Amino acid sequence: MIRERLIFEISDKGKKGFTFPELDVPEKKNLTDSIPVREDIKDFPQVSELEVVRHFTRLSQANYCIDKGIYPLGSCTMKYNPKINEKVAQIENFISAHPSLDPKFCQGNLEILSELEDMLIEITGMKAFTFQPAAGAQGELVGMMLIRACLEDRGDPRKFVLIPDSAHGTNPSSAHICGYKVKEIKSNKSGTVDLEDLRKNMNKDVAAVMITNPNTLGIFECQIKEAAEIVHSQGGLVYMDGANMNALMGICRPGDMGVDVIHLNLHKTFSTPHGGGGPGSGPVGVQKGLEPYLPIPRIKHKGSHFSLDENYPKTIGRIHGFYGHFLVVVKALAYILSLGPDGLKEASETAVLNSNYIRKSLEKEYHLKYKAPTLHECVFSDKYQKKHNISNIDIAKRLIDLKVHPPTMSFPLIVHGALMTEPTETESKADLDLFIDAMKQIDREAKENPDVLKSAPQESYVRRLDETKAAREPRLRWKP
Amino acid sequence: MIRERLIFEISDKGKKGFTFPELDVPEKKNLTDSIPVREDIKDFPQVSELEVVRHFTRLSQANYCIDKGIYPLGSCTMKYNPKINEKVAQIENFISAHPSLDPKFCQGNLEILSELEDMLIEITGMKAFTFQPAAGAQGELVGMMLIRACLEDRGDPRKFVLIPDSAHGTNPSSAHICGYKVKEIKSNKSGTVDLEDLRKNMNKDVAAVMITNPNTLGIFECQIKEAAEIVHSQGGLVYMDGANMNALMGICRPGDMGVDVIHLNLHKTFSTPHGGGGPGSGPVGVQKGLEPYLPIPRIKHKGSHFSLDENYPKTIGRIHGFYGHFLVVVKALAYILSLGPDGLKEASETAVLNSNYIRKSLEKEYHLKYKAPTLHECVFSDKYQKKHNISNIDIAKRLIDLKVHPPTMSFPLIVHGALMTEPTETESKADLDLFIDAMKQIDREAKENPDVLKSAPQESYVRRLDETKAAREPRLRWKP
Amino acid sequence: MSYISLSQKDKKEMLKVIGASSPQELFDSIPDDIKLKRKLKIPKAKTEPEIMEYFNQMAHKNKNNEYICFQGAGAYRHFIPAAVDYLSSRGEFVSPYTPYQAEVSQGTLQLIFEFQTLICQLTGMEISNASLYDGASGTAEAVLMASRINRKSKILVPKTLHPHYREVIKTYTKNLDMDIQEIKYDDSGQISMTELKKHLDKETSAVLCQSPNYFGVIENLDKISSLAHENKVLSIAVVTEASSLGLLKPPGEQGADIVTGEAQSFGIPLSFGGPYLGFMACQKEFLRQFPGRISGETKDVNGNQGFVLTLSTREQHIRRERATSNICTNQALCALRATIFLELLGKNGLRQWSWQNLQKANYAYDLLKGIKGVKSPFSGKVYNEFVIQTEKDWADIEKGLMKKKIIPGISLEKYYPELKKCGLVCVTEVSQKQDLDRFAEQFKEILSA
Amino acid sequence: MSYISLSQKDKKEMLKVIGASSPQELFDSIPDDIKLKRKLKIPKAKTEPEIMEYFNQMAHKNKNNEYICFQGAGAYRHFIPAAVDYLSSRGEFVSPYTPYQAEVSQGTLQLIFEFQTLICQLTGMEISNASLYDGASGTAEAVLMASRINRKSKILVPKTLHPHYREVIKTYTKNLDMDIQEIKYDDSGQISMTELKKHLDKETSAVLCQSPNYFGVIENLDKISSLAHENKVLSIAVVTEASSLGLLKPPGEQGADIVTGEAQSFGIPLSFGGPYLGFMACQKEFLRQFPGRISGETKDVNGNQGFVLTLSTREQHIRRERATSNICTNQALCALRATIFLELLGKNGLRQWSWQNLQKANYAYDLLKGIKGVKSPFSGKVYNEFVIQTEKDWADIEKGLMKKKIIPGISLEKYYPELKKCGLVCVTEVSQKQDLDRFAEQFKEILSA
Ligand SMILES: Cc1ncc(COP(=O)(O)O)c(C=O)c1O
Ligand SMILES: Cc1ncc(COP(=O)(O)O)c(C=O)c1O
Repeated sequence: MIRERLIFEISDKGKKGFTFPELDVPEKKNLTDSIPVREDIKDFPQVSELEVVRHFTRLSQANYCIDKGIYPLGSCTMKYNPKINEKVAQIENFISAHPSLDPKFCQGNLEILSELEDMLIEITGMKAFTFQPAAGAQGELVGMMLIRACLEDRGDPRKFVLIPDSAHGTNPSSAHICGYKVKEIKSNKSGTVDLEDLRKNMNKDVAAVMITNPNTLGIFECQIKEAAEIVHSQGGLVYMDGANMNALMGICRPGDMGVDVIHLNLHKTFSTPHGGGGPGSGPVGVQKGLEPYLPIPRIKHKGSHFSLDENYPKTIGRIHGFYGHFLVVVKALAYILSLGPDGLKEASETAVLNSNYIRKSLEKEYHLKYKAPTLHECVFSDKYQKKHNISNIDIAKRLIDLKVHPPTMSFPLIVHGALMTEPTETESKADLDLFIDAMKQIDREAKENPDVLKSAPQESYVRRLDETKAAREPRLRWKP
Repeated sequence: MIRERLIFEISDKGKKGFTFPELDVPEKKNLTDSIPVREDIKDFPQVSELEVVRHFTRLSQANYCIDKGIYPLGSCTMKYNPKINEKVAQIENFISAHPSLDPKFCQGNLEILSELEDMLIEITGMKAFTFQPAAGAQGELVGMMLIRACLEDRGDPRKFVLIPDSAHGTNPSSAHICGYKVKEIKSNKSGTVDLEDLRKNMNKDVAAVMITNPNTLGIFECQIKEAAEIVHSQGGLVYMDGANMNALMGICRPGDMGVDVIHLNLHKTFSTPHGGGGPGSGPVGVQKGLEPYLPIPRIKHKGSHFSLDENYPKTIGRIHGFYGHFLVVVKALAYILSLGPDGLKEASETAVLNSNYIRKSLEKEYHLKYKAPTLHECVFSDKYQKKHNISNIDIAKRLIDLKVHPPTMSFPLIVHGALMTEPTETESKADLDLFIDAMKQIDREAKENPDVLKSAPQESYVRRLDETKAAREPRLRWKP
Repeated sequence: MSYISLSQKDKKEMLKVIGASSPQELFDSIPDDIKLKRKLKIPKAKTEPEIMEYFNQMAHKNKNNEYICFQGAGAYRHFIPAAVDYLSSRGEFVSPYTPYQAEVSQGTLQLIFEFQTLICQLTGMEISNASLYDGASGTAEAVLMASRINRKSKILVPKTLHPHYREVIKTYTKNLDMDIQEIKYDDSGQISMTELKKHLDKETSAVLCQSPNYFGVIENLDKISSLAHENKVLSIAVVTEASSLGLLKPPGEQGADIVTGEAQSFGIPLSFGGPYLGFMACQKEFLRQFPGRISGETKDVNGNQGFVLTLSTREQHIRRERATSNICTNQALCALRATIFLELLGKNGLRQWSWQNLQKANYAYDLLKGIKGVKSPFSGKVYNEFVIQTEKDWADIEKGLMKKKIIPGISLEKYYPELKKCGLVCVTEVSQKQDLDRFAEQFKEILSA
Repeated sequence: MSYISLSQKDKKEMLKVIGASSPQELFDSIPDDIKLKRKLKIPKAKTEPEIMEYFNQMAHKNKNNEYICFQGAGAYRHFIPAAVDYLSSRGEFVSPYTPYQAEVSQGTLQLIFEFQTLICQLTGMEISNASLYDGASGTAEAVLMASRINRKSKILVPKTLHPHYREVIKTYTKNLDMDIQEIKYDDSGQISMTELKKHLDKETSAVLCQSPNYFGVIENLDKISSLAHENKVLSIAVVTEASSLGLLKPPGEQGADIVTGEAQSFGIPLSFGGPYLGFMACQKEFLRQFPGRISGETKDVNGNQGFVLTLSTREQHIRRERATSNICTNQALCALRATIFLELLGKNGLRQWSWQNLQKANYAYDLLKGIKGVKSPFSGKVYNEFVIQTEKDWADIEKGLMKKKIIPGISLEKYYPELKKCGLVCVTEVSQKQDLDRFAEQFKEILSA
């Protein structure tokens, strides 16, 4: 493998990758006379189109991706991103539409937003959705703002938000930006929210509980209705982190479990590509009582005529420059329309089947802290391998050599040395087996040949990277 | 590297990669009653869309290509294929146009064909072009047919075609299919056509000489005018293989050198991608006297109205199902329009500069049989390395390890152990140096560490493949 | 726009290494009297936005997008899955050369191997090549191949073979001392067996049979092959509408010795006629006379599976004028599209596809035949194309329908003067019932006008 | 269409391994009373051709393609080179997750590192992050960051800041005990320095300054920063039209402490408002309070260069509620587009680009101002957007021009009632002189009607 140099290192004076047509209006040199004009940008790249194409072609090949193999990164729902979705999102009249167009010129776009809203309402059992949130975390923030606005309207925004110890890090962070203090709720032995702890902590100062269902262990919060009752009985609201909705489509609906507000990740459950870190889309759904607070503008329709409505005096306001990630919405709608009711259910069922197949196949080799049944994902740990001084990181890096993507390790924090594994429904048995066999091989190697794990990855574009050095001596941009 | 399995090996009953809409007309089962219907195709693939996408993504990465690095394959003009050309060739109204459309519905397409014809006429100095030939070899065939038709018209098609010993294999083959016997003409010491030998062989039985200019050694046939005179004086015609036109754009024109018929390779000189072996396009240009014989239909225009004309009684007929490779024509036109007169000349000048830079940089290490000045390519040989028992094949395979594509080895037949090297104009100095350094390293290794050459490639997707076995025990399709 | 990657500094350094003072000096070997002393007279360089605009304008001059089009006749409108476009436009497939260096071309070589397998499966033959230019030249190559095999020169070409294919055969064989004889069709729209028998004899090298034929009628290939074989004549099956291979009995099971044709239907857009995808398959015994590149399986030094271009002793690089064909560059990228297309459709999709073509075309056929004044000149069974005849000249029908934004098909007059009042209509899976109903309605209106 | 890759046989085998008799059984942990007992009421599955048709129909309901559009105001129409689309649509960039596993994500990590460098070069700042959602939320994040840095809560937001950005700031800060004060503009269309001085004090955390501002007018950022710094207030520069960075003095050289904004102009299509590309850059001293992901250079065990996501102790995975932002998924693929775009344009292309925007917009500005009855309410210098005022209501102007297939810009009435007769017009490099001339002519006609 030859490392691809930085573009700045192949740049040379006078090389060109693009040319604009000649200026066709009379040039007025004096236009810049009284405005602050910059000097030449030192070291800004100068390369040919071929050099750019090679650069990014080679860089692209240094990435692992769904299109290359199984990607069982837990909590991320790395399912296949259908190519037709990409194609429809490139239709000229979508991509060239200015967001300030008069609604009469963009009826198609508005209808698409409205259609997807209707579908998500049906899938989740909520009453209305906004598409402004750009990703899951912004959805959480909007959700908490809605709750706060609602409670404020009732007289008291309250102070606390309860969050299970198994939650994703964005949950407490979002609650915090919304002005709430976070209290952690313990998980019980089965890995679900400890109702006793919830009851103990729930009071009139608590605005909401943020619950993930199925939770980040892949376990369904079977007492969610009871939990919701506890919260509601004290005047609080229930927020559901819908990142794991891929387990539930057509099976059960958050709206039927006492959930007041939910966010979805279109870039997980609804197959829109993750793009190496976005753009995502984190639509937020609410029950009727919270609808007045949704961000504006909202899409309304009279018959088949669609309009943008800002007349919501109680709205929390605007959270995105325009209407959120329209092109991502297009892709998600294409996905839902492609699968239909049976396909969505089949997707969830198969996601759960695949996950349980992995769980069962590896339960001898890898420790499972929580034994409760799991749905779309399960969280192993490195406990057995730790005896041989092998950590989840070593396991992950060795998986890279074995040509599969490692599971998630950064959370849930309640499982030490976590290996959170979510295969999704689109994987073939052969690819599931590739992962299972690699994991089994690693377990054997932990005992017999730990060095090969410690020194992994060996066959990757770079060897194991020094993260500590990166943080201690930050080099965050190229300099000549 | 994990080898990608054959699609047939991952197929399993019932898997689907595509679904058609339900039949929307009343189904008539009896339609097949009296027609021969096939059984189920045993072992025909059944895979999901994801499996297909992974399969071809992985396969694609097993290819070297222009988009990844320097590709100095002699005689192939592996220059950069601009992305804008691909884009314009995907415009809906081009790709969805049926070839039998009435001309009034496809004026744009006809204008494009006509425009490129005009440009090629100007670039080559010929008088008319046909775009029917699908590639260079078919162009040669058409060219020879035109010559034959013309001579036949004059009374005698004649028997022989003279071809220099340095010619590409398609030349004799094309002449043969046109009903001619081939006589080889020797190259002289400077690597060009031996005029004496030509004179000796030229007579009233000889229909034509097929000459490549610059020839396959990269040397300009400086006596081409004299050669043409010799041929013309005996009533013969001059065919030029224009595969190497990349050396001459804006520099000199075959039409000014006595050439009667020429083919060009749009997939070489005019930047259309080679596609791993096509589609190409081999337009044929002729002088006025040969125009009546061109294939039909031809594009004519009155003012800005374009039509298809079949009224050429002397035509050789049709050589392609329709009008040749229209989409390739679109790309070539985009290229010529992008470069303009100065850009085309700069391209040829730079191609020659790059080639001479390589030649000069490697002339100590690699034998150059012919010392005459070369233009866009030069042909080294393995003569020096042969002393260490290293052949051009070993050199080629080692280059693969060093991440550059090897030169052409299969011809010209007059250079034993040839390494025909053509960098093209679009390479950067860094990439030229990468090739030069690799070649120098190999020369050192030939002396110091020949094993590393003999066992190359070591770092490729597969190691050196057994071509003899492939030919001796042909396995030309998968079987269960 | 220039695509050069050298800076001025680079150029200078390189000239210094070469020992030249300018790039122009490097052209000194070209005699001055043939050098061009002026600039090329072509428009000055356009930038990318200008190129985009230019071609958008050209495309805009085409009016095809405004019409529903029922033209077929060797070029077929089928749906192309998005994955075909995406995968086949990857630079790793688009930008390499022919896979001469096998070790860095396994992607292309393996896909060709899969393509060859699929073609064998579809045609029922034992071997396939990597592609030929198109169906027309493929058919000409098949004729030359047959003649090489049995060293005979009489070829029987039915008038039901695509007229362009017949023309290309003529062009290819004109200078080769061959005897091309045309065979008439009968009332069914099939090759006339009586005529065929009249022409077929021991001097005959091969008989060609396109099925479904130019009129859309399914030929009796089985019978024709038997007749051929009885006379030691080769049977060459030609397929112009490859989608039919998903439904009809494969030529290999109907006695064909060579199968050739056009596979444009497999994921390749109409593109105003090209590039398309010629293919050829034959039985093993004819391998040595088989034209075109072939990818074959072999092993590397470690014993791992791999693929190479093989049997190249048949080809012009080595065998020069005695090669089995002069073809060099073929249609690799189109073969890739076909391979992706077929692998996506899979066994069931393929069947469903052919079935819908059959059903929809016959639905339209019945609708049109049901109109007063319309009849079908041929009694043979059709796949997805058919001929209809009215009392008016087809040109008038066409004119009327074009006003309704319908292009009704193709006039047969040019190649079949006897069918002046006939048109060839093609209906594929992309037509919806409502379009077909509207087509029939408008057709009726025009006839009754 | 289903995207499942299991055969029935696979499913059976897997269930056997699991020891379940059906996939449904695996959902037993869900209480029966919350299970959905019916099918979802959404339309039945569509196939790919139907999906294509559906979205083509939707696109057809949009009419934007029929109009020449001079709308800008935070979303800009620029040319996008073909290489941007091609490279950014490669599956290897589109289909991976956030690069948590650095060793198999070097493509993404390196391109982000290059993106960060480009942003630093453009803004004149020392560090940049990997992206934020969009310009509006980026600006809100900058406000929060400033407040974290100096633990003050008063923010001065000029009315020349994009109204949507002001709204998003309000939404983000509403629950955080912050004091957002709006600063008026003056006759130049710039922030009123008098007003600013009135509001600026030691309690102030930061002052924001968008330049070119919402009216297209170039602000005096330098002066504003100085004023801020004199009061130990942070200067936050906001850029909504990133193409201006190729021409205008970088915010970093005009005293900005934080620069944030929208980089949609860098190769990202209008897309009806998203996804776009928020960016943020700041001086090194503020690194610990900096939000968002960052790619950093490091070495592997062999000492080779490589990149990792770094400084993640600022982020929510580790720091949870005390993170510098809740952002997780950001806009990586948009950052890729911007990176490719900028690297293609290069130093000279970038300059040329900005220059043409300046020239063309000012050409149009002059043309329009030259029309009787049109004046410019603001005297400030403009980049590629400007405000014009007529005697008629803008809505009437709009109506008239729309009949001529021109969308003249954006009405200012909604956010600036005092500018009821004003419109905001944007002209970029994609407009040709003839379009601008026609625009002016039509404008004139309507005014004189
Ligand atoms: C459980 C959970 N919640 C929230 C998020 C945040 O979503 P996003 O990354 O789209 O902001 C994630 C993403 O990883 C998650 O896994
Ligand atoms: C000198 C020369 N002539 C002719 C050809 C044949 O052209 P094509 O491959 O397009 O048929 C080639 C191709 O390699 C060539 O190099």
